Amino acid sequence: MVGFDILSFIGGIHPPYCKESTEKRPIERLEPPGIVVIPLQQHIGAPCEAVVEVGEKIKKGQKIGESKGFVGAPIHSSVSGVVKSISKMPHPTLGECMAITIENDGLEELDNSIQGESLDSLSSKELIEVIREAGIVGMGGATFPTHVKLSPPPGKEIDTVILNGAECEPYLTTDHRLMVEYPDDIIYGLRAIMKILNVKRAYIGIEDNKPDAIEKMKGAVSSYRDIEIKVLRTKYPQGAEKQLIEAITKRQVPSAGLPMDVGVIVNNIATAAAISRAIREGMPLIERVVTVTGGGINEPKNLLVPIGTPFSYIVDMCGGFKEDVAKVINGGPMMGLAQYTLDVPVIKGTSGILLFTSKEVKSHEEGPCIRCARCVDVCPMNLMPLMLNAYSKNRSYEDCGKLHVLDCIECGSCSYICPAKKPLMQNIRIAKREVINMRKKQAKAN
Amino acid sequence: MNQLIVSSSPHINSDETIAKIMRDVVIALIPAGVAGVYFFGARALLIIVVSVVSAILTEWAMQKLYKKPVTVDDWSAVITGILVAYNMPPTVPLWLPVIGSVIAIAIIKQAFGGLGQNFMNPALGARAILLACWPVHMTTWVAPGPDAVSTATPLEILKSGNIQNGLPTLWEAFIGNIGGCIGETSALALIIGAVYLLYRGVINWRIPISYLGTVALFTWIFGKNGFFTGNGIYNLFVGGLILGAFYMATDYATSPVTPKGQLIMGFGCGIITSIIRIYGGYPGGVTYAILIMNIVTPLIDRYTMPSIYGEVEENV
Amino acid sequence: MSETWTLGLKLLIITAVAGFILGFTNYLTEQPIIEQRIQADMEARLAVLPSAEEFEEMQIEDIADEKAEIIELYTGTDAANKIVGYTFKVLTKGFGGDMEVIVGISSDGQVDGIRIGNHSETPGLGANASDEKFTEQFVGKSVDGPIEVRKTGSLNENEVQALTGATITSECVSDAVNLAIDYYNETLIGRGMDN
Amino acid sequence: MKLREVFTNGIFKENPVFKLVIGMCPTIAVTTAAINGIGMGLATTFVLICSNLVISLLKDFIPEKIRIPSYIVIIATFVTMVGMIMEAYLPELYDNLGIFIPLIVVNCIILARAETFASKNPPIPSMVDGLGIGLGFTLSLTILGSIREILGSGTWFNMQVMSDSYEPALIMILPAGAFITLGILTGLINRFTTKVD
Repeated sequence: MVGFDILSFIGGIHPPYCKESTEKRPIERLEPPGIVVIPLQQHIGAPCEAVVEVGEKIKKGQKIGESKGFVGAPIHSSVSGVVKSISKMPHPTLGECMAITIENDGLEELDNSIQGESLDSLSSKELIEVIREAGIVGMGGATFPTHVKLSPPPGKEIDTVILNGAECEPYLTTDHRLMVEYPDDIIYGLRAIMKILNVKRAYIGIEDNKPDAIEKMKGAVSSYRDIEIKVLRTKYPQGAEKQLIEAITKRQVPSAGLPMDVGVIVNNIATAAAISRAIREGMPLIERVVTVTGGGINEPKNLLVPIGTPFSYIVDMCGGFKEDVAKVINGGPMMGLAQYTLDVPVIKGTSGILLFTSKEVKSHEEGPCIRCARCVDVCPMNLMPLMLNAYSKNRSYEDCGKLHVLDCIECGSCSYICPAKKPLMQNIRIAKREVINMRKKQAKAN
Repeated sequence: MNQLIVSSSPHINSDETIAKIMRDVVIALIPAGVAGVYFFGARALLIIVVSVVSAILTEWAMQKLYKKPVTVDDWSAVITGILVAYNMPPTVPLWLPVIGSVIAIAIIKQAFGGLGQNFMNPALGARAILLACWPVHMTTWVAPGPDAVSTATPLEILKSGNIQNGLPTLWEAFIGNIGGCIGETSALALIIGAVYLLYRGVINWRIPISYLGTVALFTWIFGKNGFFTGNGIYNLFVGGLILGAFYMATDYATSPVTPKGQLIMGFGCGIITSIIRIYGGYPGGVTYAILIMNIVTPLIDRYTMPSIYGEVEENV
Repeated sequence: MSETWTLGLKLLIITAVAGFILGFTNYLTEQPIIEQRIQADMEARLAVLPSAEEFEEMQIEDIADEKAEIIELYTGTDAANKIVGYTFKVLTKGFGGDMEVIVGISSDGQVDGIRIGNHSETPGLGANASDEKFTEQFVGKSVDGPIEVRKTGSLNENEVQALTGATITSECVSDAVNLAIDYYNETLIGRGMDN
Repeated sequence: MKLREVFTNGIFKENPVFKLVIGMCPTIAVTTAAINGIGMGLATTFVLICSNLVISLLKDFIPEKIRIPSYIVIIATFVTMVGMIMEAYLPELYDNLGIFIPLIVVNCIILARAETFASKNPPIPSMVDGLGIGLGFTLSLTILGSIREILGSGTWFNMQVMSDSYEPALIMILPAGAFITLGILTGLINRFTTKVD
């Protein structure tokens, strides 16, 4: 591969990628657990309300939660069985959330509503309805309802669709494996998106550390002239929406703007695959691929996991954990959330489960800022992390706002690179929250 | 299973630490020290050792006094000690490096909050104070070699205008066979260390290159005998310019963090150095150039904030 | 009476009283101050020409070269009213600004002494010119030729050692002395310099 | 307020140099030697006592509207007197303090005390206040001058106090040395006299 063909952005970091232990392992289907815990909120937006009752017998793929608002996605059962309870349970990103606990009867009875269709027989309006009904959300971790994303407000001209196959988070290999094993599903989903948006141009961006995936995807798109594979430099955060768009289209999403402001819509590889299944098989989003890895697990794997499977069950099925597990993360090491218990279930946005041993969790003493400017150099948004950090610690949130703290994409590059081991990301996140609160209060006052 | 650690992302960190960065700087400074000892003899080594030891002791004492954690193992005091010594003539009495290190660490570094908080380069600040206190000691030069014959530095010769009177050749100036401070004598050794620093990513090219480029350009344009008669290249290798450009103007705490600001820092240092060299009362101006730019660094940072991602388009 | 008048009158009273008090003080101190000045000048002249007892000012006009200017010239006489030498007050440009040098040249053709008057040289460097260690070097120098300043090495007959770190100041002092020597040779005893 | 309090107030609690940080011009300029500090301090004290007394006596006579010009005239009169007397009888000190004597007129310490104290208090406390503030000023200047003279010249009141091998730190008798010494002294004094809340 020639260097100048490889696309990228300015800034960013090169963490050790640590993908060796799982990138060659095919996706295995996980034996469904005896009990699944399906949270009623797995997306950005208003939580769903349960449409089943305790004791009710339900089938696999049956809708068990429905959202009221437009920004929301219904929730389906990933097993057949009996509803045991509807109560507050641990949640990997919210701490705690109402969830439906279902006892699996092991029969795998499919719900009657599940029927396949074909792309050609459906109008774009019907396609959006299919995607909504299937409860599909962005599966890269943001969990924004996909049907909302695919319904741009009138006046926004969309001319490009990008599928995000960068997978720049270290350790994670779910998108990688999907691209190697299910390239046709991904292309089918992408064609559905293109049809919905009536777009004639699509790109799939893949980092150059996944040559096998690039190969496979190139083969899969060979018959489509309007879809192009774009090779990206392996660099974090290459998969961040704005950085991805700039690398591929050279368009810069304006500050506080959305990709659609520059005529682009970005979807995850896994989301495209889920759309494909929803159309072809009628199967709602009830399972997803999860990378289980890290020094703390005995057998690292890529697993196809029913939504609602508790982390503890998955760990058991991967040969259990090594003794000194010190940290469990939902998602990747850069942006994922540390968990306080293994009782949390897999949700639609869980791309990985990382188990770190105490050796991997280096605890560093925080030193003084020496103004080395490494954080300024790596920030993909051209922010000044060292100043945001100082202002945040000083509670000068107004100054943080002036320095555009809200543009931070929370990629964590600054914290990663900091030689003084300052928790820059954490303090910036606090500042973001405070600035948003302040702006809300101001808006109210006006 | 143990209690799980819950902390904010990211959950991995780079291996780089303050101590590693500082240690790299110390490593990069070694060739210049070797050259200094080679040209000026064991006394130069003694001065370096005295200076470093007093810098470390002062750091320890000040941190004890302020009841702060003692961080003498982060190598930063070692750097300051080395630089204090490098900025002295090899003939100074031994109490001078001791006082220099105490001023640098106690007053300029620790009194203002310690590592990262100093408002000017500690070693250069100390040099400026020593120069004001004991000008005779600080400006008595000897020629390289065992006899310690007193001499003038190339810059002093240039300033006095008698260049036919024993101005060293460009090559002698480059390898360091000239009178001057211990650490600044050999441009060659300093550049070897600088290449190491650039390779390790400890410093970037912006400040040193813009600094050196500006000096070369201006001393060439505004020569003694009219426009475009100066010897810009020669000016690069004499005086403390190379030492200052690579090791002191790039000091993190006292130089801008923004890319544009770093260029301005180098350019400003270059202009001030050139003005002092060409028109000023002192032969060399690196110390004051860097100190002045140190002081305006917060201002530079403030006015050179990079436009954030997507800001340009927003205004269109 | 309007307010303006009141204010004016009161201020007038205050300033009038102040003026009166100052006038009285001036009356008391005028004489001592003049005496002080005469005394100080006298001491300075005596210091550079110890053999004299009386001094008499000579009227001179515009004696200057590009480096210095003679602003006062006195003839020194001994008890027998015989001229024993001359004292010059020379103004020269130092490193930090104007600098006064008082030079005494005796009738037997040598510098009898110099003194540094008002100056604004750098303390510790140029200001060391006032030290006896420096000024005494000039004593006894012949007026046959100009006095030179030397930075390093051994000194010749007509040379003085420069102040460490203050060459410019040292040269200014010698410039001043040389102007006095010049004037002494050319005008006072009417012979040209050798070179 | 008792007279004793008025007196000590000026020396410690409201020390013009280290606490109020006023009168910086003479503080920086003349403290190259201890004797200069004392001379300047005492000259200022004299002016301060006299002007405080006179202003206190005249406080009912001087109308509000022209009080500033009146104070300045009174202060200037005393300063000029001090200058003349000093030149006549203490010529050497006069040479050293030179241009700073006339500048006492605009030393804000004097105008400040006239405005804040003498114009509101009877004559005796006003004189005591002038004495206290003046001595506080003298004390500060002498301390500064002593430190600078000892470190910068190796002498104290022109007596050799450091051994011959001591090499004076030139910067201490340069203006920069005044700023450094003043900064460090002010910091230390406030560190030990101010109670942190």
